[in-house]
Formats: sequence, C-alpha cells, structure tokens
Amino acid sequence: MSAVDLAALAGAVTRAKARMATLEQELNVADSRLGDGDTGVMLARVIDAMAGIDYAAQPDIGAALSLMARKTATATGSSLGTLIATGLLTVGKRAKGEPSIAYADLGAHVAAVVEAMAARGGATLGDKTVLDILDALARGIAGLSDGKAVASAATDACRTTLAEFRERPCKIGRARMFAEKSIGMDDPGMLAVHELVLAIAGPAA
Amino acid sequence: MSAVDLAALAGAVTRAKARMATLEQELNVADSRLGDGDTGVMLARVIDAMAGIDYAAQPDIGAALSLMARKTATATGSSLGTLIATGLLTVGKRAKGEPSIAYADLGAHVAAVVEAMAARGGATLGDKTVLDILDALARGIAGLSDGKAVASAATDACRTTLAEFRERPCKIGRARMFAEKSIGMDDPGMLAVHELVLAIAGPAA
Amino acid sequence: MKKLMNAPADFVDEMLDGLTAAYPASFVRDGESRRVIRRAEGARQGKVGVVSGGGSGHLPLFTGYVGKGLLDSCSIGNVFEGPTVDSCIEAIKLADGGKGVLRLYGNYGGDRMNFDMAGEFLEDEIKTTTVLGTDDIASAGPNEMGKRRGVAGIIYAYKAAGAKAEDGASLEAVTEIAQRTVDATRTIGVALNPCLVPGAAQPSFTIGEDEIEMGMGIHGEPGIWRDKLKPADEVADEMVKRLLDDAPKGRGSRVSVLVNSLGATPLEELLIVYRRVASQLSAAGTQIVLPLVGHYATSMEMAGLSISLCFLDEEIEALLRKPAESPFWRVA
Amino acid sequence: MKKLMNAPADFVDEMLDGLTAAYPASFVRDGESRRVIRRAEGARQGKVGVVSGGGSGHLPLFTGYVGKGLLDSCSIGNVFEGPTVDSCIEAIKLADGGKGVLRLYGNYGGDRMNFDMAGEFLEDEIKTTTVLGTDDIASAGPNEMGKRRGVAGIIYAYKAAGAKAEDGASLEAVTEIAQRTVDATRTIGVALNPCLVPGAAQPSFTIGEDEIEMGMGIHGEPGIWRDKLKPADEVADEMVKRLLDDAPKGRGSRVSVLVNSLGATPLEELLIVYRRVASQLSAAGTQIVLPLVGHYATSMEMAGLSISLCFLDEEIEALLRKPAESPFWRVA
Ligand SMILES: Nc1ncnc2c1ncn2[C@@H]1O[C@H](COP(=O)(O)OP(=O)(O)O)[C@@H](O)[C@H]1O
Ligand SMILES: Nc1ncnc2c1ncn2[C@@H]1O[C@H](COP(=O)(O)OP(=O)(O)O)[C@@H](O)[C@H]1O
Ligand SMILES: [Mg+2]
Ligand SMILES: [Mg+2]
Ligand SMILES: [Mg+2]
Ligand SMILES: [Mg+2]
Repeated sequence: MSAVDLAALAGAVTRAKARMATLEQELNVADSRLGDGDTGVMLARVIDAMAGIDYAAQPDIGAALSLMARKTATATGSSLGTLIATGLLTVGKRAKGEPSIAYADLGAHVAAVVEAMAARGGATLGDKTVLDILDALARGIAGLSDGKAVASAATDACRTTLAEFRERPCKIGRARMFAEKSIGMDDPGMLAVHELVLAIAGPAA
Repeated sequence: MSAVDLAALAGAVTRAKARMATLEQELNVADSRLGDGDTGVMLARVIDAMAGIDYAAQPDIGAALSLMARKTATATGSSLGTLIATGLLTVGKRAKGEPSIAYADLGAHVAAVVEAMAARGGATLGDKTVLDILDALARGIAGLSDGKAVASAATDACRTTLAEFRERPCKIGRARMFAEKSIGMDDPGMLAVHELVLAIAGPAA
Repeated sequence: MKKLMNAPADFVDEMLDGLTAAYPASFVRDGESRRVIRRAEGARQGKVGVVSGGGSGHLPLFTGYVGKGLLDSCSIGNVFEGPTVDSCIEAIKLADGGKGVLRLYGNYGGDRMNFDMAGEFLEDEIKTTTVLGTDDIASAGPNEMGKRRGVAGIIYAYKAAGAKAEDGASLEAVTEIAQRTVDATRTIGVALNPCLVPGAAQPSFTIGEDEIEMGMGIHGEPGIWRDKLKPADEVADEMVKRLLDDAPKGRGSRVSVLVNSLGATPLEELLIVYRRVASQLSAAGTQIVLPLVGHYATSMEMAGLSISLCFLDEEIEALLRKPAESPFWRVA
Repeated sequence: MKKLMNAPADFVDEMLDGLTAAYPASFVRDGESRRVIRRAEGARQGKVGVVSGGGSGHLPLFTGYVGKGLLDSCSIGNVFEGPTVDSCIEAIKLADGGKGVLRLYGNYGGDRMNFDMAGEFLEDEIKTTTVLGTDDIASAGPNEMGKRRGVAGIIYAYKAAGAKAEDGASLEAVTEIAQRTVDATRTIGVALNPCLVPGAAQPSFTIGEDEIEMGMGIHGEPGIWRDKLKPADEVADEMVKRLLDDAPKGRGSRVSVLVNSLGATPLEELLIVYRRVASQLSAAGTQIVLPLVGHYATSMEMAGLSISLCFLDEEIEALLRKPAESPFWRVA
C-alpha cells in the first residue's frame, strides 16, 4: 500500500477512536494543568462523530476529509476542534476528487495544514501548540513513499518534538500567564497528536 | 445553704458555660437528627451572654433573672432561646425584690416556667420537648428544702424523663413529619436541660 | 465548606451593611437592634403595613423583598434563628402607617413566639394580624396544613398582600388575601448538598456523594426520602406529582410556578427542571402564568432546588401582575 | 459534585428549552444549529446589530443578555467550548438590521476562530466588526492587555454598545464605544471550589478543603496564587488593590462595580465583600455608581466570586443608565 485510501482512512479513525477510551482522561488531565481541562472530552466527541461516517460510501478521499471537517465543526467550537476542522478542510480541498492520497504527498498536505491552522489561530511555530508537532511531522515524512518508512518517521518526529517542547514554555492560550510553570508539562494538543499518531501508525510501523 | 442567691446563680452559670465547651457540639448533633442542627450554637451564645453579667452587682435575684432573660432575648430569636427567655422572665418577676430563692420554692417556680413556656410556645406535655423534662424536674424537687436532696432529686428526675421520652415520638416542631423516626432519639431541648442540670447540680449532689 | 466571610459573629451585620451599601435607594437599616430593614422612603401614612422577618441565610428572602408593592419592613435574626422580639417590635413600628400591620412570616417556632410577643407589647398602639407561610408540603400532611413550615412560596403572599395594601385596602382585606395566597401555594424542595452555618464546626447534615434528599427543609430539616441521584426529569416529575396531588380543592387551571435555587444549584439546572415542570403541568391541563426561575429563597450554599405552585384565582393573579419594586423582584 | 440533569449530551439543549419556555416574551431559539438565542421581536431594521456568543455554563452570560438595549442575538457552544461556526453565522444573520453587526465576545481561541470564520463567510452580505472582552487582569500582564481573557466585565460593554446601537448610532460608533468600555473595565476572580463539566469524570481542577485560588479563570484556568482561605476583607482588599493598580491611565473618579458570584457563592457573601469593596474604593477617592451584586457571569456550581470595575467616562456612564430589558439585567 502506498497511499491513504478511504479504507485506510476509516481504519485510522477506528484506531483513533479505540485509543480515546483511555486517552480522553489523559488529555483532560494535561489540559487541566495548563488550560480548562476539556481537551479530552471534546476530542472524544469529535472522533465519535468522525467514526459515524460511512467512509466506503464517500465519492473520494477529498470529500471524505471535507465531511470529517464538517462533522468536527458541527460538534464543537473549541480551539483545538476548530483547528482540526480547519486542517481537515484544507486537505479535503487539496485532495478533492482523488481516490487516495499518496504517502509521498502526505508531508506536503500536513505542511499545508500547519499553514492554514497558523493563519486561523494566529499562533506561530515555537509557541508550543499542535502546530509545532504537526510541523515536525510534515518535515519528518516529507517525500517518503514507503508505508513503513512513513509510519516510523512520523512516530519518531512526534516523539522527539513532544519531548523537546516539554522543556519549553507555552506562549499562547490559557497558559500564557504561567509560561514558566508550563515548563516540564506537555501541551495537551501536542500530546493528542502524539498519542493518536502512535495509535494510527503504530500497527504499520 | 438553703437558697439560691446571686453567688449561687453566678456559680451555676459558670458551670453551665464550662459544660458548653463540649455540650455545644453534642446538642448540634442531636438537633441535626431531628431539626436544623443549631441548638448547641445558639445555647452556647446565650450562656456566653449570661456569663457576661456581673451578678454581684445586681440588686436582687429577681432582677438578675430578668436581666438574664433580656440578654437571652437580645442574643437569639430561636425557639429554645425564646422559651428560655420566657422562663427566666417568669421567675424573675416572681422573685422580684428577693435576695434569693429558697430551695423549698424552686419547684413551684419551675412549674410556673413550664406553664409560661407552654402558653408561649403552644406545646403541651407529652410532646417530647423541654416542657416535659422541666415538668418532671418541678415535680421531683417540689417542697424539698435541703440542697443535696434538691440536687439529687433534680438529676434523678432529668435522667428518668430523658430516658423515658427517648422511646417516644416527637410531636411538635421540625421533627413532626418523622414522628416514628424520632423514636430512640433524644429531643435536643430535653438533652440540653438534662446535661446542664447535671453540670450545675452535680457538684452539689 | 468554605465561606468568604470575616468573624462568624459579624456575618449578619456585615451582610446587612453590604445590602444597604449596594441598594441605598431601596433599603434602610433601622431600629435600636440594627436588625430591621425598611423601605428607604419609610412607611406610607394611611397604608396597611406588611411586615416579615426570619433568620438570616436565605437571601433574597426575607429582607430583599422590602419594597414598593411588597413588604414595608423586615426583622432579621441570626443565621437560621428567628428574629429577636426587639427587632420584631421595631419592624412593626416602622411599617405602621396608622391602618394596622400584617405580620406575614414563615411558620417556625422562634419566629412565631417573637412576633407574637411583639404584637402583645404593641397591642395598645398598633393593630396587628398574623398570617403564617405554610407552603412546604413535605413538612406535614394535608390533614395538618397549619403545621407546615414556610419556605419559598411565601413570596407569592408577599406579592399579593403587598399589592393589596398598596391599593389602600383595609387590614382585614390585606390579611385575607395573604391567607388566601398561602392557602393556594404549595412547595417542595430537593437537596443535593448541605450548607454550613457560619462558625459551626460541621454542616447541618451530611449526604452521600451520589445522594439526594426529597422534601428537605431550608435549614436542613429531614425530608421524605433519601436515595441515589436520579435524572432531573424523574425528580421533577415526582415533585410536580406531589404538588398536584396536594393541590387545593376547587383550584383553577392557572398557576404561577417558581423554580428556586437553594443556593449552589446553577441557573442551567433550574432551567432544565423548569422545562420539564412546564411540560408536565401543561400535560395536566394547567396553564403557567408569570413563571419565576432563579435565586428567590436560598439556604446559603446549599445545593438543590424547590418548586412552588401558586394556584391562582382572578384576584391573586391580578395582584401578582401589579407593579412591585425591589432589587430582587420587580414587576413593571 | 452532583447535578440535576438528564443525559450530559442533552444539557445545553434542555437548558435552552427551559430558557425559552420560562421567558418566551424575551428569547427565541433560532437557526438550523438550534444554537442561537435572539430577541423575540427580531432584529430592528436600521439598527446596528450587537452579537455575542460563547460556551455554555456561564448563565446568565451570554445568552441571558439578549434583550432591548443589550444584545440582539447570541450563539451558544457546548459547556465551556466555543460556539460552532454555523451558530455564529446564524447569530450574525439574525442580528442584522442592514446597518452592520458588531461581534462582541470574550477573548478565547475557539470563540475567536469561529466568529472570524463566520465573518469571512458573510463578508459579501453583512458588514461586521469585532471587539473582544479582555477584562481578566489575572490572565496576562498590562503589557499584553490584548491577550487577556474575557470574563464578567464584558457585560458593561454589552450595556454600552447595546444602548448606543439602540440610539441609532453607526457600526463604527457602536464598535468604538464597545472597545472603549472594554478598555475601561478590569476584573479579577477568586475561586473556592471547582465545577464539573456535565459528563466529565472529574472537576476541571482540585483545591484543598481550606484553600482558595486568586485569579482563577472562569473555566478553571490556573490563577496567580493558591493559599489558605483568608478573611473576606483581606481577600477583597487584595482584589481591589490589584484592580486599581491596573486601572487605565487618566481614569476618572467614577466607577461602576460588579461583585459577581461564580455560582455557588451566596448573596450573603457577595454583600459582605461588596461592603468592603465599597469602603476601600471610597477611601481611594473613587465614587461608585450603578453597583451590581449577584449572579451575572457564572461557572455553573463553581464557588467564588469576581470583582469588576468599569472606570466611567461621561458617555459610558450615560449609556449604562439608559434603559435595558432582559430577564437578568434591567435598567428602567
Ligand atoms: N491559537 C492556537 N493555535 C494553535 N494551537 C492552538 C491554539 N489554541 C489552542 N491550540 C491547541 O489546542 C489545545 C487546546 O485545545 P482545547 O482544550 O480543545 O481548547 P480550548 O482552549 O478551547 O479548551 C492546546 O493544547 C493547543 O495545542
Ligand atoms: N413550641 C415549643 N414548645 C416547647 N419546646 C419547644 C418548642 N419548640 C422548640 N422547643 C424545644 O426547643 C428545642 C429546639 O431548639 P432550637 O434548636 O434552639 O430551636 P429552633 O427550632 O429554632 O432551631 C427542641 O428540642 C424542643 O425541646
Ligand atoms: Mg481546553
Ligand atoms: Mg434547632
Ligand atoms: Mg434554628
Ligand atoms: Mg475549552
């Protein structure tokens, strides 16, 4: 397999949903240290909504991603949820009409997601948000076309970035006043990406 | 000593106040089972106010008792507090101008208190209230003129009455709906009289 | 249980200072006891006075309903204790406009004894009558209505009697409408968590982390049953059923509803319950007019709510619609 | 932490059903999303629209301030989540009277993104401007004012902008006064106990039985310090000092004060604190006008309170005094 098709997308959502069973609480705890403690509740609801989609019935991968964006936007107006919707819509538009997304193109799509999220949310790289981990992910998998290589590069990039940023202060959002206190803590959005990438790519890696 | 004079009254208040250190909480607990849980807080405040009186400076025992009534009425508007004020005022008027109250007359005074309290509060004997224990007390000490005899008759009457009424249902006030549930529980007002009589008469008995 | 307060003994006096500082145009603290709140403009000559009183810890009850079309004055006791006789005497005097004064307060022993004594002291000076709030259906059976405690529903009697007095009615007429409104009002409460009397070592009752108590009184007096927390609709249904089963004979089909927070229960939950109460009442062929949802009679930080129904006749409804003006209840 | 609710997923929708059932003359639930509350009478042609929105769990904020002289409509998110883009689009459309719409809401990431997107979707149809509530002085330093979170003090901007719009002012003028009012408003909160998001396994934070946290956000965002419970006067003094130290340059001597319960904290405690705030402000040569004490912006059953100061200029004061009409804030 050298591309993400509708079946692969459906599989990824299924694995993400399974991971949420325990990840929900872990994310809430991470967010309650720095923010308002709801990242997990929100994300579980969003992924539930995604899991309700009949992927096989979608005309193409772009349409499926746009529908995921729509479901997300209907399910929540939280920061992370809105950014996820923005990201999904971005790739959905880029892959409109395509049956699948080649692994080799994945990096560029994720880079476009980072750009769209930055434009929407106003954060910049280095602020310790989802942007940083997605940016590292995009760069890590750029050009790789082998499934296993993509999976292991993705998990490596996430692992390294989460660990690296853990020691840095948060610069945006609700933890701003406590920049120093946030040192040593994982940003809940980054943690979510890390855990979900591991859950999705793990079996493949 | 065959009478209650100002010094004896002061001593009784001192002993009552000392007893409140632990009795306050016991009465709150008893009242929270049947009522609103505040008998102890209220009574501690009332006895504190009584302890603030300079008894030696009072012209006579009647005046002292009337002043105690006044202090009580200023400190609280609770049921038991108001009944205590009523009772004190009753004896204060009866003993107006007297230097002391003879032990032999004590029973009649307490009987008058019961009558005044019943008129004010609308309860009747048998309802399981302070009235019942005071009534037993009045009858128990009626006519006795020896200090030791009064003390031991008083404590006996209180002990017997508290135990007897424990097995009966409350008929007035906040526990009315739960008449059966109140069986086996002490009425907080009766318990207060019992404990204070023991504390005051104990040393004499 | 934490409280933002200073010395517990100063709780009531500092609260009253705050009340008059925040609403100087509405409330004046008066009397030698300093435990009376009266209307800023004073008693109106030629109007029947309406006085209430009770223990502190129930704001906006009782004090907060002093105002045009409502109460003239209010005596204030310590937290959960009746008002002292002195404060009752002063409240009655301050409400007197020469046409007599109605004493309208909740049916509790201490309150009753002190208002009674106050009336006796003043009997040569001021003509007084008494109506007791007895709306709590959980506190005594229908065969002992007169022994029921007064809770949130008393505000309907304040409103009706206050409006009638404002209209220039006689003491007899004001008393009659107050009694009629009490007779037409039913309340039941449900408690989720207790409150703490300032200075007390413990809350007045304890309740399990997953339990509720139906019928509990506003001072934590024992209720009808204690059980696991249930869905709001189930709780609301039981409360409505109990209220309707207890409805006055020959009642009409129009009611006012009060869904009242006991303190900590937020507006979101009140509205969820109100929604269900409204649909149950409408299913029972009852029409709601003038609903009230919010903090009307609390027990400090107690969690839970009460539901009151005031079964309306034409006159009561008309009086409830008349203007009233207090910071906590305004009808334009 | 117990709640009278049904399925957690139905919490917001059932709350909104209750809101419209209780106040049908004030609020209509509208939009395909069913997550918009608008004035019952609809948008007025020729008037600038004022729209707000935000997560649920803060009643009466935000929805409760829809009404004459205040907001035209409001989009409503899930508990403590921003409103969805669809609900923001619908709220803006329903507020549009042909003269443009001000988006006036608290500075939170999700709210901002969704209101921004909504504005972009509608840019060919409706002219919109944005003012963000940024009154929480504990959420960012004075050098980063624009990054502060919006909390209870936003209601002053609702009032000023709402009154200005009612007067027929242009979108620019309404926007300007809203921004000016935000710039003139400072809030700080103190939390005693947490609240629970419906369905969540645990409260969003934990706090010791004898602790308070100064500066905590309305969703439980970390504050400035956590320490033992202190006397109310000491807490009030620190809050007032922090607010005055942060006051806008060149402020006048007149302020409005809002002492707001975060939910479970009862009116008695608010008044005790208000009393001290008033005396401290007066000692600082500041005159209080139009004080507000009560439940204005809550976090469900969270215990604690916030103090807001709105430093008045002539126009803001005049606008605060103009009529406003919602079930939760009425100025006659
Ligand atoms: N403006 C932003 N830009 C990029 N990422 C953001 C932004 N705001 C929030 N995030 C991400 O979202 C996470 C918080 O998500 P969530 O808890 O759902 O949002 P909320 O703050 O609305 O409660 C943060 O950990 C961060 O990674
Ligand atoms: N009407 C009454 N007649 C006689 N005793 C009464 C009456 N009401 C209350 N009491 C006594 O007072 C006690 C309760 O006192 P307290 O807790 O101070 O009153 P409250 O009911 O005002 O909280 C009861 O245990 C009972 O003995
Ligand atoms: Mg969050
Ligand atoms: Mg009691
Ligand atoms: Mg009591
Ligand atoms: Mg959130």
